[in-house]
Amino acid sequence: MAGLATTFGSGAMTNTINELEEAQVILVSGSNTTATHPQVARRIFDAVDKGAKLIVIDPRKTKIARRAHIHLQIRPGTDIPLLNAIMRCILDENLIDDLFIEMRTENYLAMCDLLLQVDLNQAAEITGVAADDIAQAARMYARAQRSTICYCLGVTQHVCGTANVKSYANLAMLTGHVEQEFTGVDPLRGQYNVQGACDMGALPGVFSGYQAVADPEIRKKFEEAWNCSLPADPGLTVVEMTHGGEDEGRLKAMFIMGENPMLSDPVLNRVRTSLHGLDFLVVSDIFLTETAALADVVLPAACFAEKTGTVTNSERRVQLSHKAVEPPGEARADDWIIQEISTRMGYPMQYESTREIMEEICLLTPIYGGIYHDRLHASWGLQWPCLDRGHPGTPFLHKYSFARGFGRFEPERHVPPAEPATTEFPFVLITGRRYHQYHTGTMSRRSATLKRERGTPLLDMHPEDARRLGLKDGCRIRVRSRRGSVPFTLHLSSHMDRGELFCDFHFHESPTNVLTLANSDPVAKCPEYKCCAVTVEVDHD
Amino acid sequence: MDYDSYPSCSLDARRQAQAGRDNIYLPDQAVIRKIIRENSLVNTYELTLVDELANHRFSFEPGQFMMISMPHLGEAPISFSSSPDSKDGFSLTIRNSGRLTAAVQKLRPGDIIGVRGPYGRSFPTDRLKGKNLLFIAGGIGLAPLRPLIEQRLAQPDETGSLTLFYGSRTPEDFCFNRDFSRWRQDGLDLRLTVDQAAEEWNGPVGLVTGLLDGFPINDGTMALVCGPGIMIRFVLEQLQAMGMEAENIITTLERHMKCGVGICGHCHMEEKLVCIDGPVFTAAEIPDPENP
Amino acid sequence: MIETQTLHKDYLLPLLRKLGKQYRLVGPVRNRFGDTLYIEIPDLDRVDIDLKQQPQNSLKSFFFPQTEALSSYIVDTEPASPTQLYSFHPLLPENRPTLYFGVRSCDLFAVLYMDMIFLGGKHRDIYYEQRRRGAVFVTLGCNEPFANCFCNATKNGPFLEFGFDLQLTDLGPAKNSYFVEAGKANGLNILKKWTRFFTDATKEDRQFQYQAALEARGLFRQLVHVDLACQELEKGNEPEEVLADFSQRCQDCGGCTFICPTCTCFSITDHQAKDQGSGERIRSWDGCTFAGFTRMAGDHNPIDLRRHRIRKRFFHKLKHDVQKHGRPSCVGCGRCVDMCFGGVDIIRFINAITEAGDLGRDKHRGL
Amino acid sequence: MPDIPSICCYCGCGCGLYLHVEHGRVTGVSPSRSHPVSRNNLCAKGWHVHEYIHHSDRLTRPLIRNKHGRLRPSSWDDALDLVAEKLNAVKQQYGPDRIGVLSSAKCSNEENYLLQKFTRIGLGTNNIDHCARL
Repeated sequence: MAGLATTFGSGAMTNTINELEEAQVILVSGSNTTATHPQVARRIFDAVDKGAKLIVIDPRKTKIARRAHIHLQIRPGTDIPLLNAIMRCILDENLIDDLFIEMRTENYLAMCDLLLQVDLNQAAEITGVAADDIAQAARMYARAQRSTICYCLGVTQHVCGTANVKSYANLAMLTGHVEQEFTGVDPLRGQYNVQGACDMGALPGVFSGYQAVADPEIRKKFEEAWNCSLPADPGLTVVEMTHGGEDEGRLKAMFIMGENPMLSDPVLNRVRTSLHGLDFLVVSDIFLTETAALADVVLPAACFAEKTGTVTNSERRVQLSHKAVEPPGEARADDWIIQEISTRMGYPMQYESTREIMEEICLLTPIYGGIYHDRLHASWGLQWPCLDRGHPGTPFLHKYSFARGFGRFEPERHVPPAEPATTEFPFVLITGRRYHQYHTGTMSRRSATLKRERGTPLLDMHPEDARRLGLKDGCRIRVRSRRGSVPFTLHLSSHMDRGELFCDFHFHESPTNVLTLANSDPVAKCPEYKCCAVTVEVDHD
Repeated sequence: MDYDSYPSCSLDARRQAQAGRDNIYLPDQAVIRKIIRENSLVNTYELTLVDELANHRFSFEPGQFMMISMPHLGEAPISFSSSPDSKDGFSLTIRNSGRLTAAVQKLRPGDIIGVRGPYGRSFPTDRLKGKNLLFIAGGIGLAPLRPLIEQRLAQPDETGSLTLFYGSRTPEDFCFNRDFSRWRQDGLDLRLTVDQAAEEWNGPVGLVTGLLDGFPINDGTMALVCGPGIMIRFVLEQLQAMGMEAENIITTLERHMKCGVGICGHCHMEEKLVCIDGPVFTAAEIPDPENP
Repeated sequence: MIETQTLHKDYLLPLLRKLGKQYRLVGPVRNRFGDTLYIEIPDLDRVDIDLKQQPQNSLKSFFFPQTEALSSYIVDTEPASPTQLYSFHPLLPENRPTLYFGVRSCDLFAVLYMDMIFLGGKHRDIYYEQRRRGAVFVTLGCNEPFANCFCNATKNGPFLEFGFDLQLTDLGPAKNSYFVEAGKANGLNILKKWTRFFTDATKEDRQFQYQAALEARGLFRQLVHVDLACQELEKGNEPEEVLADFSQRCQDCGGCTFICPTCTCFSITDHQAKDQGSGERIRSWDGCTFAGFTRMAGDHNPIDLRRHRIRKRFFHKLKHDVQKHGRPSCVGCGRCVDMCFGGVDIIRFINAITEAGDLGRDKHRGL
Repeated sequence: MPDIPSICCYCGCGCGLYLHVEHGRVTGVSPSRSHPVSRNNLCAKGWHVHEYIHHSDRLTRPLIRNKHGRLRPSSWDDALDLVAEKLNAVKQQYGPDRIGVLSSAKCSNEENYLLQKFTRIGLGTNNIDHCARL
C-alpha cells in the first residue's frame, strides 16, 4: 500500500473487480486468487474464456497458476529481479509507452539507468525462471492494449514488500497500463473491511481518508471538529505494539477490538510475552479468541448480521450492511461499547445511530464526502472517492492524472529474503490461507460445513522432498524454525516446488506464526510471512 | 395410542402426535446391557430399546443397519452383528474410527445411546437356504455376516456346507473369536489368515484372497463377502474369475450416510442409494465395482 | 366451461387480496436493489410484484430451508447418574396453507420432483410434508423465456400441462388479461369462489393461448440437447476430457447445488448448546461437489477426486434420475448458468458431451 | 421470512447477499443477482456465512478476570467502569502513549472511525492500528 501511495499517490485498487473481465492480459502475482478472492478469480476465468491471456507469478502451482498461459514459478522473495528483467525485455524490444511516460510520469531516467544494468541471465538464475519465459511474459504484458496487474499478500508480506509493489507500479507505468478502464494495478485486500479500516484512519499515522496526523493543517481541522487537542507524532504499528516484550517504555494497556494477534501476528511467543506484560488488556470480540483468553476484561460484541453499518471492499466500494437479528444474550455492537467507554472516561460520545457517525465521517473525510447511509439504502454501494452528495463515485482511479500528479518511477534492486534456507533449516516456508477457512478461524472454524471441508492444519510438501525424508502423506510432522516448532499433518502436493513448504494459519493447534520471523518491511511494516527458513521432522508426540 | 378416539384432542395436537410417531429423524433410546471387547479398536455392544413396547415390536434382518446417535456428535450407520432370533435386543459392533465412534468407546453398561432403524435391504435369507455358503470377511467385516452365520447354524436342516475365510491384520485383531470354537463345533469350516505374522501364529499369513485358491465352487455355492472396500473388490474379481456367477456373490457396502432412508443423497452410488437399495448387493448389482 | 377463464390484469391484485385472507402469499417481488425473489408477502401494497423477471431463487427454500432444526435433545451431563438421559424432541415447522403465485413452470416442476424425493419413498419426510401440505400453486407460463432458460429441452415448460392448481398465460397487451386454466381441485375452487373476478374464456382466448405456447418455444436463446446428452450417458460414455477440464475450473463453492431447484441433498449435524446438556439436531443443505460430502470416518473417501464429484452431480441429473424416474432432474431453469466461478454449468456440460458425441459419429461416418 | 440485505463478512470481495431470517435466527443466505461483485453466486465461505452466527460459543456476557485469575461473567456497568478506570489510570500514571489500540478489519467503518477517534481524543495517542499487514 505504501508502495502504490509513493508511485501513484493512492494505495487502493485502481479498478473495479468487474473490469478484469474485459482485460486482455492479466498478470496475477502472489495471490492464490481462487482461494482468497474467489470473485476475482471468477472474473479472471471468464476473461480467459473470452480470450484474455493470463500470466501468474507465484512460487506455487496454484489453481489459478494452472490456468495460466505463462506461470513464472519464482523462488519466494525474488519479485524485484523478475520484474526488473521483464522491464529490461520491454525496454530492449522497445515496447515502452513513450507518450505515457513523457506526459504522466517522472524519474524515468533513473529507472532506465537501473534497467540497463540488469543481467537477464543472472535474473533467471536468481528467480529460478527461464529467461525465455521472462521475455515471453514481458512481450505478452507489454503488447496488449489493456493489461492489468493483481497482486496480494504474496507480494507485500516480504521484507521488501514496498519495493515489490513499487516494481509492479513501475512495470505498469513503463507500458502505460494504468489510468484507464480495464487496466491498472490492483492490490487485493484480504479481509472483510480491511480497506475500510484503513480508510477510517485505524492507522498510526493518518486520520480518516489518509489525512496525515503529522500535518498541522489537518490536525487543526480535526481538533476543531472534535473540540480537543490531538497528538502529533504517529503512533506504533501493530507489530510494534504486540512485540513490545519486556522493553522499558513498552505498552502498559491495550484495547483490542475484534482482532486476534495471538494467532495472526509473527513470532507468537513474543506476542504472548508482550500481552502478558500488560497491566491491563481489554478485548471485545464475538468469540473467546486466543487473545481474548488473555484479557482482563472481555466484552461480548455483535457480529455483522446483528448491526447496521458500512463496510468497504477491495475495490473501494462502500456498502451498507443491515441488521438482521438481535445479538445473543447481552452482546452489544462495538460502536456502543466504544461510546460507553469513551463517555465513562470523560469524553462523552452519543450517536443515535451509525447513520449519525457516517455523517461525521462524510464531513471530515473528503474521499467519503458524499457517502451517506441513505444513498446506500437502495444501492450496492458507492466507490470512493465520492466527494459530495451529487458525486456518483469513482470506479477506477487516476483518470487523467495520478492522485499525486505525476506517477513516479521508483527503481528498486533485489533485496534477498531476511532468512534464506540453510543446511540446518533447508526449507523455505510460505504461509497463507486455504479456500474453506478464513484468517484465524474464529468464525470459519465454527461453521460446521467449512470445518468438515477443511478441519485440520496441513503442511504442503513436494512428494520428492517427502520421499527423500522418508515421510508419508498424512503423517504427523513438526516444522521447526529458529523461533519455535509447530505440529502439522503432511500433505504431499506436486503443486509445490522442491525445497518449499506451504502452510495455513487458521488453526490455533498449529500456530504457524510461532515459526515466522518478525523482520518486516521498513516502510509498510508488513512482516515477512511468505518466506522463512525451517526444517521438518517426524512428530513423535 | 389412537388419538382419533379422543375428541377433545385438538387437530393440531393430533397432527403433532401423529408426526412424532412418523418422524423418521427421531431416534429412540437404547440402553447398553453389555460391552464385549473384540480388539483394541473394536467393541460389541449389546443393546435394548428403553421403551418396552418398542423393544417388544423390534425386529431386524441380517444385513440391515441402525443409525446410532451420540450426544453432540451426530449419527453413523452401524450393521447388526447379533442373530436376529436372539430374544433380548440386538448387538452392534463398532470400530473406533472417528469422533463419534471414539465417544462410543468411552461408554459403559447402563449408558444410553440414540438409535433409529432398522434400515436397508437385508441379505436374501430365503435364497441362502440349503446352499453351500462361503463367507469371506476382513477385520470388522465379519460383524454384518455374523447374524447370517448364527442363523444358518441354528437351522442345520436347511443349510448346506458353511465355510468362513477370515482375514485380519494380526492375530489379536480377530473379532468374535469367542464364537470360533462353538461355530467349528456346529460345523463351520473356519480358516483364519493374518497380514502380519506373529510368533505364536501357526496359521497362514497373507491376504484372505490367498485362501480362495482351489476352493471348490459348484452351482449350489453362494459367497458372502464383507471387509474393507479394496478387499471386497479383489475378492469379487477373484470369485468371478473362479467361475462364480455374479448373482451368487453377495456383499455389503459402507458409505457416508445422514438419513439412512434414501433422502439425504450422501450414499449415492451411481443410480443406487446404498441405504435403501443396499447395503447388501450381489456382485451383479454393484453399480461401481471399481470402488466398492 | 369453468376450467378455463380469463382474468383481467386489473383484477389480479384484488384477487390476491382476497386469497391473502385464506392463505399466506408467496410470489415474485422486485426489491429496491432490482433483484426479483420469491418472498412471503405480508402486505400486498408495500411490495413491487414482478411478473417480468425470472426470480433468482426457486421455491426450494420454502419447503426445504437451508438450515432447519429437526429436533432438540437433552443429555444427562452427570457422569455418575444411574439412568442416563438422552432424549429427542421434535421441532416441527408449523403448517401454514400457502398460495404460491407467479410460479414459473420450472419451479413448479422442481417442487414435484422434491415431492418424489421427500414423500415418494417408503419413508416420508414429515418436515417437508409439514411445509408442503396445503400449498396452492398459481403458475405463470413464460411467453418469453429468459436468457439462460432451456425448459423446452428438459420438457417441463415454458407452459405446464399438469401439476398446477391454476396456470396463467399472459394474453398480450391488447387483451390486458390472463388466460386461466384450472388443473386441480384447489384451482377450480378459486375459480368457483371468486367468479366475479373471472370471465369465461372464449375460443379466441384459447387460440391465443395455444399460439403463445407455440411461439414461446421459438424464443429460447439457448440450444441445449438435453435428450442427446441423456442418450450419450445412457450408452455408458464417460466424458473423461470434459470432466478433467471441469475439475480444473470448479472452485468448490457449491453454489450450483444450492441454487439448483432440484438439488435436495442435505447433511444433519448436532449443535451443542452452551450448557453442554442440550443441543439441536440441524439439517442443512449439502452439495455433492464438496469433498466432505462422501468422506467417511477415518478419512476414507470413495469419491475423492474433484472430477468424480462433478461427474456425480451431472450424472445424477442426466443419467441416474432418468434411470430411476424416467426423466432428467434438470428443469432447465438456467440458474446455474453464468454463476459458476469457473464456468462449469450444465449447459456447458451438455454441449460438451453432445458435441463430442456428434464428433464421434462424424468420425464413424468418415470410416 | 424477510430477506435482509447484507455484505459477506469473510473476504475483501464484499459480496452482496440476503440473510434469511426465521424466528429471529438467520437460517440461510442467498447471493444477490444485481450485486456487481456477487452476481448470483458466493464462495463456499459465503454460502455458509450464517453457520457461525448462532454458535453456542458466542460470548453473551461481559467477563472480568477475578483475583484467582479466572474470567467470570459480570454486568456491563461493572465491566465498562473497570475498563474506563484502568485505562484512565494507565494514562495518568504512564502517559497516553503507553496505551495501544488494535482496531479491526472485521468491524464496520463507523466502528473503526469511532475507535480511532476515541483513541486520539479519549486516550490521547496515535497508537492505533489493525491487521491490514497480516
